[in-house]
Amino acid sequence: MERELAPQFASVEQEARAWQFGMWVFLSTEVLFFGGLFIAYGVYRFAYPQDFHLASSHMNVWLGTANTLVLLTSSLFVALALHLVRHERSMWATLALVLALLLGVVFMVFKGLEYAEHAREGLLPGVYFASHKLHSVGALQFVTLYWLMTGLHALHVTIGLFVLAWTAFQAASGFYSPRRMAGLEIGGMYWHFVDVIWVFLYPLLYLV
Amino acid sequence: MRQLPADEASHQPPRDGVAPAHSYLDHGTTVWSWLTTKDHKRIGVMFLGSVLLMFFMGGVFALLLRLELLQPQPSFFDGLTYNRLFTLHGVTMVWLFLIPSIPTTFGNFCLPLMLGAKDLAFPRLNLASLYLYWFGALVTLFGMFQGGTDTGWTFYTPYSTTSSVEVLPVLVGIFILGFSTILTGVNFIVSTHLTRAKGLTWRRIPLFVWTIYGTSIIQVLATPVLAITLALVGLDAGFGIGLFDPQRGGDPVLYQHLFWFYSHPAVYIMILPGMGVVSELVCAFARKNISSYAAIVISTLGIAFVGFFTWGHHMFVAGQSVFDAGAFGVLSMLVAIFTAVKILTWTTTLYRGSIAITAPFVYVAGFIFLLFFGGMSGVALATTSIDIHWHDTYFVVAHFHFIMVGASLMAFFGALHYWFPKMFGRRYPEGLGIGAAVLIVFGFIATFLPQFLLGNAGMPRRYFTYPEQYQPLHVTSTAGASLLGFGFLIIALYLAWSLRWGKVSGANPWGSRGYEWLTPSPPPLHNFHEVPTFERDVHDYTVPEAGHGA
Amino acid sequence: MLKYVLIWVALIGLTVTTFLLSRVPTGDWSIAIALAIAAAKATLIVLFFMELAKHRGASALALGTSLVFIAVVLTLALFDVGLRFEPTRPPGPLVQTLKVGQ
Amino acid sequence: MSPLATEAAGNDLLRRALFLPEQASTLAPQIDFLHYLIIVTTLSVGLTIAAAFLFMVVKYRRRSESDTTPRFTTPLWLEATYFGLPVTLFLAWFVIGFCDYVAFAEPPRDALDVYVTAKQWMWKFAYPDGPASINELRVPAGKPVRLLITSRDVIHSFFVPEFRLKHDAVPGRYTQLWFEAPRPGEHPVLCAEYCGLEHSKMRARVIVMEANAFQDWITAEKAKLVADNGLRDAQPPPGAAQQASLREQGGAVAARKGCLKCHSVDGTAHIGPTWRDLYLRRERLEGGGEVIADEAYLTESMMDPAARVVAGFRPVMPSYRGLLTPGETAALIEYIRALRSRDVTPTPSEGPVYAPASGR
Repeated sequence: MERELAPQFASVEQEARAWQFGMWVFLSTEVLFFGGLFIAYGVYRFAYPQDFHLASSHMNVWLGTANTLVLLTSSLFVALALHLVRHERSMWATLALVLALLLGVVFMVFKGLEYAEHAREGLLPGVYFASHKLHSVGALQFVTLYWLMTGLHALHVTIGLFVLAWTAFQAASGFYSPRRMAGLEIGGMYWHFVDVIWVFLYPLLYLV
Repeated sequence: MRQLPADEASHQPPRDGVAPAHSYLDHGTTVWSWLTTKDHKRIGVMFLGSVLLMFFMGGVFALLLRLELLQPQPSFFDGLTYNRLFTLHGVTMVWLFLIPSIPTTFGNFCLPLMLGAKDLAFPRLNLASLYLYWFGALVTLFGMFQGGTDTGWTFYTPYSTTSSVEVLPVLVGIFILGFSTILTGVNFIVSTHLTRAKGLTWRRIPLFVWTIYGTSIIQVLATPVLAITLALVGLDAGFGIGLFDPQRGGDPVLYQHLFWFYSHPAVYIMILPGMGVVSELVCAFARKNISSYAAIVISTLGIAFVGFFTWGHHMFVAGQSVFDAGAFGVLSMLVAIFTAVKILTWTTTLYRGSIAITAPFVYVAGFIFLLFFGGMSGVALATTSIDIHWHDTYFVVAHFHFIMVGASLMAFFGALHYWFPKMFGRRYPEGLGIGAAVLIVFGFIATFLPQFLLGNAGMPRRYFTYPEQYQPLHVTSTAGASLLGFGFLIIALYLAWSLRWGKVSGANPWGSRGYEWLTPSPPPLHNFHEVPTFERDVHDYTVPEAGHGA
Repeated sequence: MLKYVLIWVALIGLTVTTFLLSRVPTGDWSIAIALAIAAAKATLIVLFFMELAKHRGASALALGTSLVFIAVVLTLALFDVGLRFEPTRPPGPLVQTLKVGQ
Repeated sequence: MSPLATEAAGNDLLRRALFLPEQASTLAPQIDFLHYLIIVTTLSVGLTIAAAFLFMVVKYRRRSESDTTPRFTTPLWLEATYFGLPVTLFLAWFVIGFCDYVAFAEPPRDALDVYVTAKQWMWKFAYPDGPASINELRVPAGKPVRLLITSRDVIHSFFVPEFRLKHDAVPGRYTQLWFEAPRPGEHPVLCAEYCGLEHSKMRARVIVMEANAFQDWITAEKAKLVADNGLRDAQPPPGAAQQASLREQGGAVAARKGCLKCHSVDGTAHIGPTWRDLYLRRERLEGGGEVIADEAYLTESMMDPAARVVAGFRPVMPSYRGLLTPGETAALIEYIRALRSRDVTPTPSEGPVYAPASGR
């Protein structure tokens, strides 16, 4: 069931390239969307170096590290899914996508545990901040930024989970073929992008 | 202007010339067929109707403001209403009219025609963009009328986060509008890269397409920063996260950095497409190739990129460091040079041309003249020292109105007149058009020239009442504004009339050699009966061509 | 197949490295080291998982531009905060500590 | 006329033509000079372009509908001029302007410091050692003055058109601005950054006095202040200890009169609103409107609780009219005032602290 080519394109390859390129442009948008928060982080870190250092030591570095490994592995499965579709192994690709999806869920669960812990300790953003250990405005800004950055990231992970679920469904119903996999490609790109953002959040919020 | 019924342009018996047969306007004439269309031309027309409505609203708000400012003491409104009105005027004009104005209407309509493509790369995304625009506009206007935001369109913290009025719905609305802008931008960029017809190399792309391309780059890269910044303000105002709250260690100046990182390039979102329109119009009405294609393209991309690095010139007296003031000052000068190059190139294009005085050409002349003074006042503001005096006064108001109204709006109306036959297959009365155009240029000067002088005299902006010595200049300005309003009324009337009763235009009424005129006017559903091969450069008038000048 | 697994191994290795390095006192260099490792990881993901290496140059240009822009904004914003008139820098002389609880 | 007089006449003519106010600071003539330079250049270049444009429109007007035109591209030297000429001009202006800007940003070391506090919608000026005034800034002529500007609420901007100077007032921070007014006189101060309802009425004036007169004035002000302080010192002031005891009494009253059955002090909502952070909180009212929980509203709520009920609570509180003595009421209010938690200490309400602002 080959879908008919949209009239504005000369070939299927060109259409696929358009989707890829469109996704890259969209991801550049996303980079700047997160960029606003990274810039705020940079400026406040510069203004309150000690407070940031102190506050980041109150984060749960074990959960953070575990989550990094979980997301990286999930990314691997998505990359493998693409590879498998290219070699016409749709069922294996479906399995890889489901595994990626499950790891994404694990990430969200860990994140939820972390959030609950912070809420208990009063490490909450803005007016809700009520920690007994941290008393500086710099630490408050760190905690606020922590919630904003991980919150926005978690929102993206959630969207990514839906995307993965959709691609897994498509793969299971045998929609993808080596000639028709633009949807899977750009869905996968989105998931990897979410991973890339986390790769930067992890050291900034947990390690230094 | 209301939305166009689909059938008007084609179901009339021909008066002279041949009635356009089977244009995009008569493939399905139901409202439903318009609302579900994926045709870039119809989406462009629907955008045109929408932004014109927004322009009308913003214009009414502006006239109300000018009316209030006739007297130094409160006369028609109370202070709060006035503050809400200027916010409403700013938000409507910036996000609901100027930002989408030329790209979503003429860009949407002409880009595929100029590229020899059958549609944009992602037609469904294009329709989504329209719906997001409508939805965002509704939310924004609902927020404005319901909550009555009084922060000005700049939403400076901590005023916006501590003000007792509701700002959240407006921010949500602008956030949604941002998505509409981004999707349009992505669509245009990809279309320019990947849907060009055979023979249309990068060195042949029409100048209007170049500016739409440059604009899209800005839209795609600047809008997300605005989105996140306004989201942060919204979270602060609604839930007290306090990222910019000085009492919690936040930095209000950081807000200004982030806000202007979007909002300064946003000025170029508004003016770049206008520059593209003028490049087309100068060539078409001087019957002349552009005197330097490279200069225009380079300056377009230069503006698109360097325009990102000048935002700090909005903060010369905001507590920013002296080093940054210097850096931003120099970078602002660089952007101004690109504009200067464009103005000189357009003027040179007239040399040995064959110039026709038409309504679009009057707008072009107005555009160049007003852009020159708008740009030069911008240069003066960027010298840092005089900005200390002018910052936040009417001088700044006059400066950006020269750019946004004087230039952008002139280009918008120039484009509207130039492409009106392309879109609807009919012509407007030329004499009336020229008259209205002249009226608008002079009305504009009468409105905003006094505001330069007001700024010199020290009148701060966003003032509900003012010291009495400023009154005469305010009265002059209001008189000019009413002249402007009158001019726009005339245009609205004759264009509405022409939709139904205008002379049938034929494929190429201007004898233009822009690529978009290679297809019938109005174009057929898939743009071309036969895709042109683009053998000659755009706007090449060196050889006579049969059938032109009809 | 093997290629992807090798990249994954490299990514995990880098994660463990950055984690272990954060336990070692590296002073002012810690953030630079952590960010360099993060950049290396991101490059691997972008080039091979997201297949930028195979895509057209325009895609890399789009991504590169966005990164350059962030770098420029951050630099200029830091130059601003760092070089401002002293009492204008955050938090300013009038806000010092946060009083929490009783 | 001598060249100096010619220059002064030219300055005056241009200044009036451009509607500029008088030049009342030492920086103003410099800033205006650049202004004149730019406007004269701009107008002449603009007129040249307009003339060229018009000339070509007439000379190359369309003769027939099917005209062809020769292909013409700008020669390289012309394009270089298009680029080079504006570059030179703009950068030259920038250099002139930026030198003035740097001068504006760096106050002389011997400047007189005045602390300026902006709030919605007034200006407060405070001098070292105490004297202060509202909406009236007195400064000596011929002596540099540095203003250290801050704000108590939102961003304002201190603007004196006749000095050609302005600077934003940022809450929580100090920004600085300096000027030297050569002649005595009076100049209006405006707020240039939009700050809310009365933004346009937030005006003050600078009174430039002869140096001697200023010295006399400031000495007299200080003397007045010392006299006032002496008076206060004579009687035991309501000191901190006394306030603390009042607060304790308030806590006891709250327990005794049963207030704490319905009002918590730990931030949780109970039958009534919590008292923690209640003082000066902005509360939405049942049935619309807002109120700031100040002393007046707190007293009213004790005596006539049903009058204005906070949104989300039922009007079940009995009136305590006659059940609380004035002393007990005051103690309760003092107790509520003290129940502040997460808030950062607000900026001092009595003007800024006179720590020497470093970073000159």
